[in-house]
Amino acid sequence: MESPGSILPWDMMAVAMARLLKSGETVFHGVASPLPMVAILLAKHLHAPELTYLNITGAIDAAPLRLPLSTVDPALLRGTRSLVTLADLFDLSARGRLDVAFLSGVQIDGEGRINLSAIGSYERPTVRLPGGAGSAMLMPTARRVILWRTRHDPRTFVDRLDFVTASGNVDRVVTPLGVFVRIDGRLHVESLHTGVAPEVFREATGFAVEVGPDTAVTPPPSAAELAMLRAIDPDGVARSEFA
Amino acid sequence: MESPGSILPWDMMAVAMARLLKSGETVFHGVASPLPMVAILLAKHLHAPELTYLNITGAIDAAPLRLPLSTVDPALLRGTRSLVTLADLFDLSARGRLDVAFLSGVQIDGEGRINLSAIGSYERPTVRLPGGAGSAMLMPTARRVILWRTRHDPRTFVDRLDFVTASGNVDRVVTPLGVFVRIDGRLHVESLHTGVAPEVFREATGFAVEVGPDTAVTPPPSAAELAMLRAIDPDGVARSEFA
Amino acid sequence: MIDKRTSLTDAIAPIPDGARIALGGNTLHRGPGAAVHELVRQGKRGLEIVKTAGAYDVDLLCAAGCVAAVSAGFVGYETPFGMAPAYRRAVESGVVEAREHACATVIAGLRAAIQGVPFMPVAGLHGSDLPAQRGFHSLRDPYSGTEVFVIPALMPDVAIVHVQEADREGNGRIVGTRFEDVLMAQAARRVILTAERIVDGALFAAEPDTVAIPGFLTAAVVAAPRGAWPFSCTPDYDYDADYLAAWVMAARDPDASRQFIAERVFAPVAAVAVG
Amino acid sequence: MIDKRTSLTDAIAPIPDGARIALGGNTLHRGPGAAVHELVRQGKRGLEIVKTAGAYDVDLLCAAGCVAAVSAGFVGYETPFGMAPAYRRAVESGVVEAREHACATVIAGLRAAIQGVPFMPVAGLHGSDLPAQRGFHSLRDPYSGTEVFVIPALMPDVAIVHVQEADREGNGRIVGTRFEDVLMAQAARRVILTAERIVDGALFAAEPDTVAIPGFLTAAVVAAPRGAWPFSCTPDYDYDADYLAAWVMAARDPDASRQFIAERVFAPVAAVAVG
Repeated sequence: MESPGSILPWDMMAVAMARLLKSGETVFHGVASPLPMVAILLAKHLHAPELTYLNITGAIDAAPLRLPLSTVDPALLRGTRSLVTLADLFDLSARGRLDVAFLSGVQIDGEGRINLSAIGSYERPTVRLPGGAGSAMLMPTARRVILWRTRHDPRTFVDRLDFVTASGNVDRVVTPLGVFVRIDGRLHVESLHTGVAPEVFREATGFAVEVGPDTAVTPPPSAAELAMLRAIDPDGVARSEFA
Repeated sequence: MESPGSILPWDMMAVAMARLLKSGETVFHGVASPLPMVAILLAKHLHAPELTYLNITGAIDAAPLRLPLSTVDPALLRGTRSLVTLADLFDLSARGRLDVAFLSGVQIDGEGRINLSAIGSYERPTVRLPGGAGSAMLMPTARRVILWRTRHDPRTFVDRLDFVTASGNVDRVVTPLGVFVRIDGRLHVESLHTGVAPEVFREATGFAVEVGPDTAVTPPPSAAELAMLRAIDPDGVARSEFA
Repeated sequence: MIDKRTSLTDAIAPIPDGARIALGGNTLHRGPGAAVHELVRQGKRGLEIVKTAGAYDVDLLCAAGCVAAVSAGFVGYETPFGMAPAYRRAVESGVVEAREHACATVIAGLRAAIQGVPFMPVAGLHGSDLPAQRGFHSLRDPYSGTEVFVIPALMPDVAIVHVQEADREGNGRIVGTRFEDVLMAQAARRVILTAERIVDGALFAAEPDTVAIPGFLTAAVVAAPRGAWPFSCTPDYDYDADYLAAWVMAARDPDASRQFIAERVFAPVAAVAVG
Repeated sequence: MIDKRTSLTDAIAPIPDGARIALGGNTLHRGPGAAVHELVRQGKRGLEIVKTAGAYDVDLLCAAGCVAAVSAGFVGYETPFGMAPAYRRAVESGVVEAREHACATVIAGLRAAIQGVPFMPVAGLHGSDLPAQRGFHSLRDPYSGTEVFVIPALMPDVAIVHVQEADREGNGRIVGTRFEDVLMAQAARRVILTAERIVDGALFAAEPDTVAIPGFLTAAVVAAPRGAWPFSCTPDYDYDADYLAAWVMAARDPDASRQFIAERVFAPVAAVAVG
């Protein structure tokens, strides 16, 4: 087992995200989502064998031979016994039958709302972002939304979004520094990852958070978790999000 | 060639219906539609080789080995190169891309509206009819609707429907006695079949029609039409509607 | 993965009286015949049947007193056997409510349920008495100002679909026409598959396009060889014309239909299955 | 039946400036690469591109000055290559209008077009600034009184879809994920298929479930081996990572992107096709 000091942020995030999934749940990730892809497969191989794994390829519970960098890749079709469409998956969420959606934001505010549209003014932005993909529809309709973001700084976790791309049923937010939980519509610090000082977390967060010496520490990846993670993602696709 | 005096009503109807179809058109029939099925195949083998033949099986341009009595029968799938759904076909009509729909009515009025719902009061009918299937949606959206009905009597062609199941773009109505054409929202007699006297037609029709010695006569089936009809429908499925 | 196989009895038993049940297939084809017989044998009452075009299923359930309402676009046996006598009688006598639809509005109602929206706009219906009769509203399009009819969501409590092949996880392969089966399975709270054959689902991975019903939608799978009977099931068997002719004859008379049901539906399943 | 085969040049030529064009595929996969290059070579202007999740297609067309507006839920190269530089620059400078959608609202708009209705209700969008920004209205459900957002119909003038196999009549077989290609083909006024291989359509009769695009929807079929390149095309080839990396690098600079397009898009098709 690797020592706690050597915990790699992508490993910690993948494991923390995987732990949030429960067996029997129906879980979706969209485009540009290596960490959710890895986390879902990890959960499925560990504590949640009866997860139903859905993604934009329309595969159900695919068993990829290799993990692709693109999370719409045909590699994710392997072994599927039926093929649905993205429209079917949005519908599933719309009628309340999608348990978990993984989403992200370039900006995330203290209510767990996200901006994937534009930095600066919307009409003539400083940065035109890629757009929210399915977020505006999934975030209010999926039973639980888990946000993840590989950057944790005040430009990402902001007090005020430049544009609200989507808002909704956020449950947790996982970052390289820790985990937020949403209670009564506000993000609260649930745990800090090993080695993250409370003041580092606070200063990295652009909205007010309560964090201190009593804040819980995210349990580091266990040997079993790390071993399975290495087996599922030998090429380090999860790490690609940190490039 | 059979002599004009021996023209069988199902042959005359099938041929008259086939002649109304033009090559290149997209044509649909629904359930309980042997005559349209035969007429479409006949037209496709004669003057309209580029008809696109659609039916509830979702087959496109199927080439059945035998004609089924049920016009939703899997026999109608033979040779199709793709499979669509009934929903797709309704959508096709809804967006104005269905050229012709064959429909029928237990009652038909002078505007070409139909009743397939109930005889007597709607709530406690004397006769509960099967229902209009797709009619209420197809009749206003298909570019042309061809009605056919194997009974031509005053109980069928009525002045007033007990219930308007559907109303819309009726172009022609083909019966054992002749052909109506709809002009300015009213059915007019276009032609009488061979041997049908004007007064017979008038008395069989429950709404007022102009018909007399000058009314055109439907050209009887040609030798080529009859030969192809026998080849397509050797078992006389078209006749089954007269049982 | 979860093994969802169960007996027909156990699959049907949890359906409560008054349930809204969507039945797969169309007129004489690939209806879930065995499951319909089991509904009759279990004496379900007050059901609402959802179907685009029904025949023996709707007719038999009406004859057996299982039905309160039928939401369908068409009920009849097409040209081979004509009108549905027991359905007719039940509606004419006021025992069953005909919630008449255009087939397209059944589809619209299912689509609304699938898409998690309260209504679905439809083209057509203009000039029909159906919207007034059924209370279908229209709305003004906020973009163009045109009026469009909107059909309320139609969410079945249960969809019962007969497929040629299923695996134990509830993936269902349909050979040939899917009819409205996929829409029903997506729209329903609970999906019961009956299958001619239970097969190794690994085989489906070679041709997932043919697997119409994804297993994660399915609650129960029942091995039901000849389970569409007396409906057809491509390519295994045609509809049973002799049986249906005998039923339609019996269905014209209440006593005869009761006797028919007692002898041929309540008879041992094995005897029925050989038809 | 009608032989709909034509050259890529002749298939693309009738598309007028200002057309609304839906492009099949998703991010790096099975986009109609050859057709996109032909749009650039023919110097189309003022196009509105419709896509759920676009990448090289949208980015290149923006760089080449073909685009007035992009109606999409996402434009980017995912993790491998990140944001779309030319698209970004075009929107940030006000040359291209980002008609931002949720992917689900692209689908809703296509569905409305397919179903011949002026709008499509959608679940979700609550709490998003998108409806206000895009002018998406809400309506009160006449049955329950709840408010629901409605998306206006989005009917493409043309849909361009790359398939693995097509026959001369325009039936298109898609191997693997269909993305929104079928919806686009149904919604569009005109469908252009490009295909890796033109095959004998009689072969499709053995597996019609795999034929995603029925021929009667198709206006033109183009034999285009490697016609998705630089997108992937299962199982024939993966996306061209080297090419895309070079493009994304070039796309960051207007001059470099112009030079790239001159050398690699306007270069002889044969040279491009071997990529």
